[in-house]
Amino acid sequence: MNLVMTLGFLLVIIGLWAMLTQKNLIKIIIGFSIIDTGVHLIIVSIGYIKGRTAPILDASVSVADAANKIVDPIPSALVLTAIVIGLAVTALMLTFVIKLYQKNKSLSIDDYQELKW
Amino acid sequence: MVSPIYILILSLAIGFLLSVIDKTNRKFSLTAFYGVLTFNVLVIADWFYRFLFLGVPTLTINTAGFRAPVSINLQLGVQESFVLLFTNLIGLFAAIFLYKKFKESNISSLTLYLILIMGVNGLVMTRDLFNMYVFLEILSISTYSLTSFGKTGKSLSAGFKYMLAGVTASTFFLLGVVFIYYFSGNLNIDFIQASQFTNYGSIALFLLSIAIFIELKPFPANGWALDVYEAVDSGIVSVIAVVNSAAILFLFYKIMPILPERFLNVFGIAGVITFLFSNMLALKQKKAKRLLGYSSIGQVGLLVASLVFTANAPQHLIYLIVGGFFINHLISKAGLFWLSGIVKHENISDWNVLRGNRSLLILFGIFLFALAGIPPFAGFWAKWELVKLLVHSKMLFALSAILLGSLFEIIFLFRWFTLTVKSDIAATIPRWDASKIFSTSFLGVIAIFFAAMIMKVYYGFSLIHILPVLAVLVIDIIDFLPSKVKGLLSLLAVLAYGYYIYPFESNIQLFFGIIFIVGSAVNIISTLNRTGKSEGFYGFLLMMIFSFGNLIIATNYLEFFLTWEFMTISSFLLILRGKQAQKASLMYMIFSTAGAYLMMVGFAFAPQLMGNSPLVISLANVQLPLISIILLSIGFMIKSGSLGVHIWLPEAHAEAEADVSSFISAILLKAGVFGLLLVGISYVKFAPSFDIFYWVGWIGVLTAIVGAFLASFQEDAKRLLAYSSMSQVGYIVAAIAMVSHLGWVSALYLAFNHMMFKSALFIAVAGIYYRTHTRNMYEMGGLIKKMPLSYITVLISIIAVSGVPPLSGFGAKWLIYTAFISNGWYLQAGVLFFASAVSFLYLYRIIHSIFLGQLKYEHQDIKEAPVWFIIPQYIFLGGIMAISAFPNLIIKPLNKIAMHYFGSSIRIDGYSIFSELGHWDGHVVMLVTMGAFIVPLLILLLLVGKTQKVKQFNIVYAAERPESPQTTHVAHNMYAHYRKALGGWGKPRIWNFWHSASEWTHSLADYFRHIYTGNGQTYVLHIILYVVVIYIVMGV
Amino acid sequence: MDIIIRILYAVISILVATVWGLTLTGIVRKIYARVHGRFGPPVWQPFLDIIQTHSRRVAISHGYMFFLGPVFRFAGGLGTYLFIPVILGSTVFGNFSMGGDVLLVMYFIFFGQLGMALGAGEGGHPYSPMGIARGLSQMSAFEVPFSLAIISVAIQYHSLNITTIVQAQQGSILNWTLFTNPLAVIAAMISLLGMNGHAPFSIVMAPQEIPIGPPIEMNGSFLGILQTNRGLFAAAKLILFMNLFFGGAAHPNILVALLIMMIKTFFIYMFSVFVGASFPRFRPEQSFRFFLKWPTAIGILAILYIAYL
Amino acid sequence: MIKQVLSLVAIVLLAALIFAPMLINTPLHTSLTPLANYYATQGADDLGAPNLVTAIVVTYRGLDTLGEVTVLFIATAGIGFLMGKKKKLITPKRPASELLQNGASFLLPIIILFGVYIFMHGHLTPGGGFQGGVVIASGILFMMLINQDWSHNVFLFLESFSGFFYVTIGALGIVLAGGFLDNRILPLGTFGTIFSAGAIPLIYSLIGLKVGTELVGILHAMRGEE
Amino acid sequence: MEKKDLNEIEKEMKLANEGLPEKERILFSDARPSRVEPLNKYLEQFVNWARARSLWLLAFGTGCGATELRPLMTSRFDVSRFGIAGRPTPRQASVFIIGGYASIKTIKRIVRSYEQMQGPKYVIALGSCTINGGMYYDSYNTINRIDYYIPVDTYIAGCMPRPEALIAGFNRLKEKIQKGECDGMNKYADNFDWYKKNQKQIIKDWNMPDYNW
Repeated sequence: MNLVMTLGFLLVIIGLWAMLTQKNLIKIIIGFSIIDTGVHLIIVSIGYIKGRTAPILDASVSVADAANKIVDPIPSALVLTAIVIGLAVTALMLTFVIKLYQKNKSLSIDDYQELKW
Repeated sequence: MVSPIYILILSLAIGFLLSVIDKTNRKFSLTAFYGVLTFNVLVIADWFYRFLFLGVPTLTINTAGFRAPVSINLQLGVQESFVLLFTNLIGLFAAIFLYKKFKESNISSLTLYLILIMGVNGLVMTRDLFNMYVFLEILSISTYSLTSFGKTGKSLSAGFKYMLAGVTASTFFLLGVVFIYYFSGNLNIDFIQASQFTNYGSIALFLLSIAIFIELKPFPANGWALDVYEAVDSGIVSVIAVVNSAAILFLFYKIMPILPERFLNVFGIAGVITFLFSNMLALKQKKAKRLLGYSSIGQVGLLVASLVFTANAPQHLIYLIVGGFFINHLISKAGLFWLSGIVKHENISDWNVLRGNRSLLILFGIFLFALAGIPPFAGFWAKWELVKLLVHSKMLFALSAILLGSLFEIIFLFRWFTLTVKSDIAATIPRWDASKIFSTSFLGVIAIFFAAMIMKVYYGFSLIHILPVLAVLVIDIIDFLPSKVKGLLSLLAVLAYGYYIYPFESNIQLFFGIIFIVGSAVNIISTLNRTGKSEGFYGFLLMMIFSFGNLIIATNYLEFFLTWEFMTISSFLLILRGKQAQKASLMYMIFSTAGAYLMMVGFAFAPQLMGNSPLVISLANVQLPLISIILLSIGFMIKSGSLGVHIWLPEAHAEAEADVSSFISAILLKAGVFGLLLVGISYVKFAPSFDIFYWVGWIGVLTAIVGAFLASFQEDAKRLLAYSSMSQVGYIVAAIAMVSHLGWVSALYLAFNHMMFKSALFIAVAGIYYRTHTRNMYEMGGLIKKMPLSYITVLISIIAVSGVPPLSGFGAKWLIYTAFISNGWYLQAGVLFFASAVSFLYLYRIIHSIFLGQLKYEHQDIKEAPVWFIIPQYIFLGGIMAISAFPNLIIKPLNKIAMHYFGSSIRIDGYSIFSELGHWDGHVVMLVTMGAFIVPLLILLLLVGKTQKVKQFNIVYAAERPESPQTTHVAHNMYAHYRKALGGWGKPRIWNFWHSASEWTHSLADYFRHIYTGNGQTYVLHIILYVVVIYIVMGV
Repeated sequence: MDIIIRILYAVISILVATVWGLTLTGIVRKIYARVHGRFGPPVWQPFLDIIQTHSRRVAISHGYMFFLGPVFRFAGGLGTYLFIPVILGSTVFGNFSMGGDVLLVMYFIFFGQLGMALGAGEGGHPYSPMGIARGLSQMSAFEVPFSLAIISVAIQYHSLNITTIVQAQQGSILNWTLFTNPLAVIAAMISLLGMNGHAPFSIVMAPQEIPIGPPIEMNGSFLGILQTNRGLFAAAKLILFMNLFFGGAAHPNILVALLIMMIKTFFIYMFSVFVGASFPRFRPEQSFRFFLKWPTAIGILAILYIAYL
Repeated sequence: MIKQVLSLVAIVLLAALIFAPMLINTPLHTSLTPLANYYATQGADDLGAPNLVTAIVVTYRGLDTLGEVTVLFIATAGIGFLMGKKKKLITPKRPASELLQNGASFLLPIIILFGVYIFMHGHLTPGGGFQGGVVIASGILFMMLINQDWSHNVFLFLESFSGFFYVTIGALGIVLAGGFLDNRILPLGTFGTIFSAGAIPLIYSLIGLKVGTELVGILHAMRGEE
Repeated sequence: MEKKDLNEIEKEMKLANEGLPEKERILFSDARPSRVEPLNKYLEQFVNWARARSLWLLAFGTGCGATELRPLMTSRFDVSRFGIAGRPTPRQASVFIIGGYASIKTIKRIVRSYEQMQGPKYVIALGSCTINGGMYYDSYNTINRIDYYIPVDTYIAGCMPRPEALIAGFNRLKEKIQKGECDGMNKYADNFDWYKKNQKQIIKDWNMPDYNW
């Protein structure tokens, strides 16, 4: 139980609520963004070790001492990738919304139900 | 020997450069694009070959110069290369399929497509969980973008829903990955073990696996996928359905080792549920691509289930089952989606435009049959082995769900097929596109290649068992010949085939050999009347006849079942040739398939056979378990049209082409009889404690009586004969079920007799139909004057049916009643008496309505049936007369056959046959009858004086004259009073039952599919709820 | 030589049966008339009628099946009769019973029905098929109790052989099936009503609805043959019933045996005559339903009684 | 309404059954995992990059990064594909304000310079190709805001070739060093200096360029059209 | 030459059936009734004896003419003791009783029924109306004399004749039959054209063959 992860999960839940209840497409995408942010927080929190510093070997962190001084670098690397992917997905979703709005002049998700059953 | 990493490198390099290359010329970019795709295929094919045939060890590729888990590694083994080979192939051919579009569309589409294929390759090869996430995203994002390939509003909204679902799933995936890292300290699946996870840690595994599972579109969290399938361009959607699914499925396969068993079982069951429900919901679907979507989802569910269920099976079985389903799904789904791109019509009933192109129609058939698991395509073998496996591991619930799902699948696939082949062409025929046809044909070739490989290499079937398929191929090649030539060739082929299989190991085989082969050969003569080319007819006819023959020489369950399925499919196709046969053939196929599935399970329950002798012999020493007996009996009784499952029978008989009906009735039904006899042979020695055959016997006699009544109430001559067949086969079934000497003698006697008189009757009716162009008996009448030869056939035949002495029918009746009474089946004998009395009703009806009474104006100038119809009729009549006058010709051999299993209960003394109850001397009866006939005839000739021949209207008519032949001919609703007397018993309850079963299923399907509201948000909700539910069910 | 003697015997047997059958018909007509309070025609009237019909100068034929129909019918009657042993142990009246058992006889009954149906059908008159449809339907209905009774008898005597069945009933009147298996006899006697086609089961000939039904076009000698057959066929049926249920006819003296046969058949026939004289006609569906209800139930009881009690 | 209730139920269940146990049962690690430990102790020796995250991102998990770049790339391509070819860019009703114009022209070189700095020093300091690329793209955004038209082809070429070279350098790793994307095709140099850590600065620069141009591509694609 | 003659003769033997529409002609026999000679003397006497004792009636009653036929069947008069019985079809009947007036409409049915009976056949004209028109002698739509249209063997006069008279008439007929004097069938065949002419004069809507077999 740690604060960042709690916050992360909270954001995931908030984002999910937005995704599930908001009718506006943009808001749904915002919901996704919130989820994404939450997930990133969770990832970061996983790598965190109390009282340690960033995994950059410089004057304060010697190579020999690194193992005891730095936080886990792997989640940091992962979150970098995750952020970029999240960005790409968000951008693509927004583009879909733009196209959908251009075609149907509506931003409500309820107006896009012609395919069903 | 190029390292597979170059697939990624080259794809990316070219992908990045593609837009620049395109600035110069589209041709260059296209060349580069197709070059890379071909390169992928070649590299993987090379590796696949090495793994499979040269035994090269699995290849591991480390990146960044470090070993896993420090760096990401890729792995290429035989499984990976197998999956990749086919995904890349499909990718390449889908690209070829899309050639025209790629030529015209934005360069980005090429890039996206290339990267998509790259993503698939990476996803399959990588061993690192986070890397999987990255590749999954590459795959997803390129797919999301490509969904808008058609740039329609629908595809946009479908794409958006797809994205919503995709991001939800990938969120879970990401969470799963990082928590797995948290617990295991590792991201490489080779270094992760299930044991590293604490009780709560398995939540991480759950999140990972459920994310992948949702990507596999489980029911009901799969609405988004359906929308995508429906809306997106067919070329792209084939990639989504096949390539993407394959990659993700492989992903699932890769993580399977780290998942706890309880997860897998739940996923397996969820897969089964997906399969069942997807196929069920597809029943209501009219749109081709959405239908295929449902089917794809179902297939993937089945694949997941089979992956899970085969986990502990021997390696070669896993390959056959999972590989079989995989290949099957891949080829047929891609093929069908491509066809949908060629057809360009949304509604399945518009697919009949395919009839404009013969080879496309054949391809369509191949894909559909492959998808439906019809032999010889891969799905059939996979299903057979899966059923065996499930039975042995006692997973009966999953088994029945899978079979039910398969049945639903058969229903909608074959409905589609029959609609395509039969309905009137309304839509306009599109222009055929060469690149599309090329790609699609290629898949057909692969499907056939695989079928051949499995049959020849895996199972090692001898040529004789492949012969039915070869016959189709050969006849297809010489299909340009006129039908008479093909007919004669077929006749020769059947005779040669009969000669080839002739030396049988037992008499019972010889007996059925005569029924199947000689009967068919004589029946073929009637097909010689066909004019024109009759394209495709003789191929399937030969396939059916060879299947009959193969049934009796089958030495194990699989050979038998394979042959059985060949028989079913060929007869289905023959029935389908009838003008109005769409519904009838569909019903036949559904019932046959249901029966086949029961048989499949029944065989799976049966103990293994020893030795290499035909089933007829080897089954005698095998104790079939009760469940096996029940299932097999039901399966065979469906084929022989027993009460309750008979409703396919009249439809199929009536709607089939005139000369096909005789095959179906006279010979095909005997296949069911033969099957039941097989069960009986085991029953003789090892009767189970619960006497199931007692009830089979009851069903038999009830079939006899109900069939007789139904026949009496028909207006359609062929339906009447069909119900008559049902009734007669009911006798046979009951007699077999007695499992006594006399019972079997009478059953075989009746079977032989029925083959002859029913062939003769159907061919006679075929001749009449040929002349009158109607099957409604009340539209005929008085034809005795015009078609005396046909009349004599029908007369002799109906006497033989009715059991009136002195013809052979009486022998059957005498044997059967004696058998029943001495076996203690008294009430059953009473019912049979009733049935045989009722049979007079329909027999009189058919002969009177057609031949007697009033000749119609339009038939005044009608001629006798063509000689090709007359010849076989009289051959059969000759047979009937021969065994009537000399019953010993048949009784003695049959006695010997039955004595093989029982002690003899009859004594044959000269021409007399004595049973413990009574006696019968066919010869004396014949002589006395002749005498009793001739003497009154002479008396009459002596006394009659001047005889004035008059015409049909010279009748006393209450001092009036008849108005017209139509109003004077009493034929319509002839037994109305009987129907009235039967009251509520005359209601078509069984028909109503099946009808409402069908209605209910469709209504349920309609009800359930309303969960797919079309709202992307709801789909996300489905996913979340599904995750929660699965989580609870798994009890993580 | 043997064959000629056999044929000779058969001819004698047939003649006796035919004459007796026709006489019975005459007696029945007389009885009917007496019931009505009339004198009625002479007992030999059926013979006169047969001569009269045969002496028609012109006969109308609708085709070869029409021509052969009556022949079939008569052959059916002859065949039925010829496979029934009339008198136990008699060579003359033993007929060709070595040809088959009761099943053969039962199915030979159909032979004539079918032939007649075909012949009448070719006549082209609408009433013929109507009558035949009724007749066949009714036959299928009364065949049920009859066959159940036969099965019951077969179980009882463990034989389908008529001679064996008759033999088993010898000795005492109490050995008759009538007393040993009354349920079967009741069922069979009810179906005899249908077989004979007297009221209330006279739906085939039904003069007021479909004037005499199937043979409406029959005339001249065709009709004559049919009339002859009526006598023979009636006799055959009655003899079959006598054999199966009423102890048959057995006496060392052939004349006495014949007398026994005549008396027994007379009374069996009287049963259906009495019923016929006192009931109006059923509608077809009532008739079928009747046979499929009570007599069938009795027949099933007869089987259950014999087989399981 | 029922959907709202179901959503609530779903989320509550998800939170209560799945998220809560995970949250409660995953206390912070107190030491590095073996793998992280390896990176911490061996990373500097292996690759010569002080920033371990960069070492992981660019080399150890270089395939991820390549994939990540690809994701961005196909997102750009997808957006371009979706939005279609621009016929004519929209012209604003009124030109950008003078403040914006001047500010943008002033800030643009600085921003780009800053971006370049970030990705060049990716192996030494926090930041790297992605961050730098984003900074560069934000500079270009300014340009778009003041409606200064640059030929998009420049970015296109830049994007294509930076990606291509990235892959090529990666592939060179197979030939010259241990494997695909191995940074040791160039000498590792002095630890902690800018020209060290083998090909990492080079790769990160290419990534930075590529990310920047890709983001520009997205911005371009989303611009209004007449 | 000879052949042609034969054909012509055959053609003459056929009836034209001109009253029928073309397509119906094939449905009716076009044979002409011909004379059939009796058997040799003793045989004929024997069969005549039987014929006389087995009279099968076909009753044709219009108007009140047939009312007195019913009592004949009842216990009071009971003609069945003379071997007389009704038959429902002309095919099997040998005696044709025409009771009551014969209107233009019914004469067609009378002719048809008569022709459909198989010879030897006997006709009894019952009542005045049938014999000479009776009270309807000047009606516009009845015929006066039935024997212009079919040959009659016995006339039973009266209006109405009592059952006793009928029985007497039957006895008269029996006597005539036994003597071999009733040969209406051959008379009709011999004078076929004359009878037909008379019939066609009366019946305007002739929609049947010339001879109803």
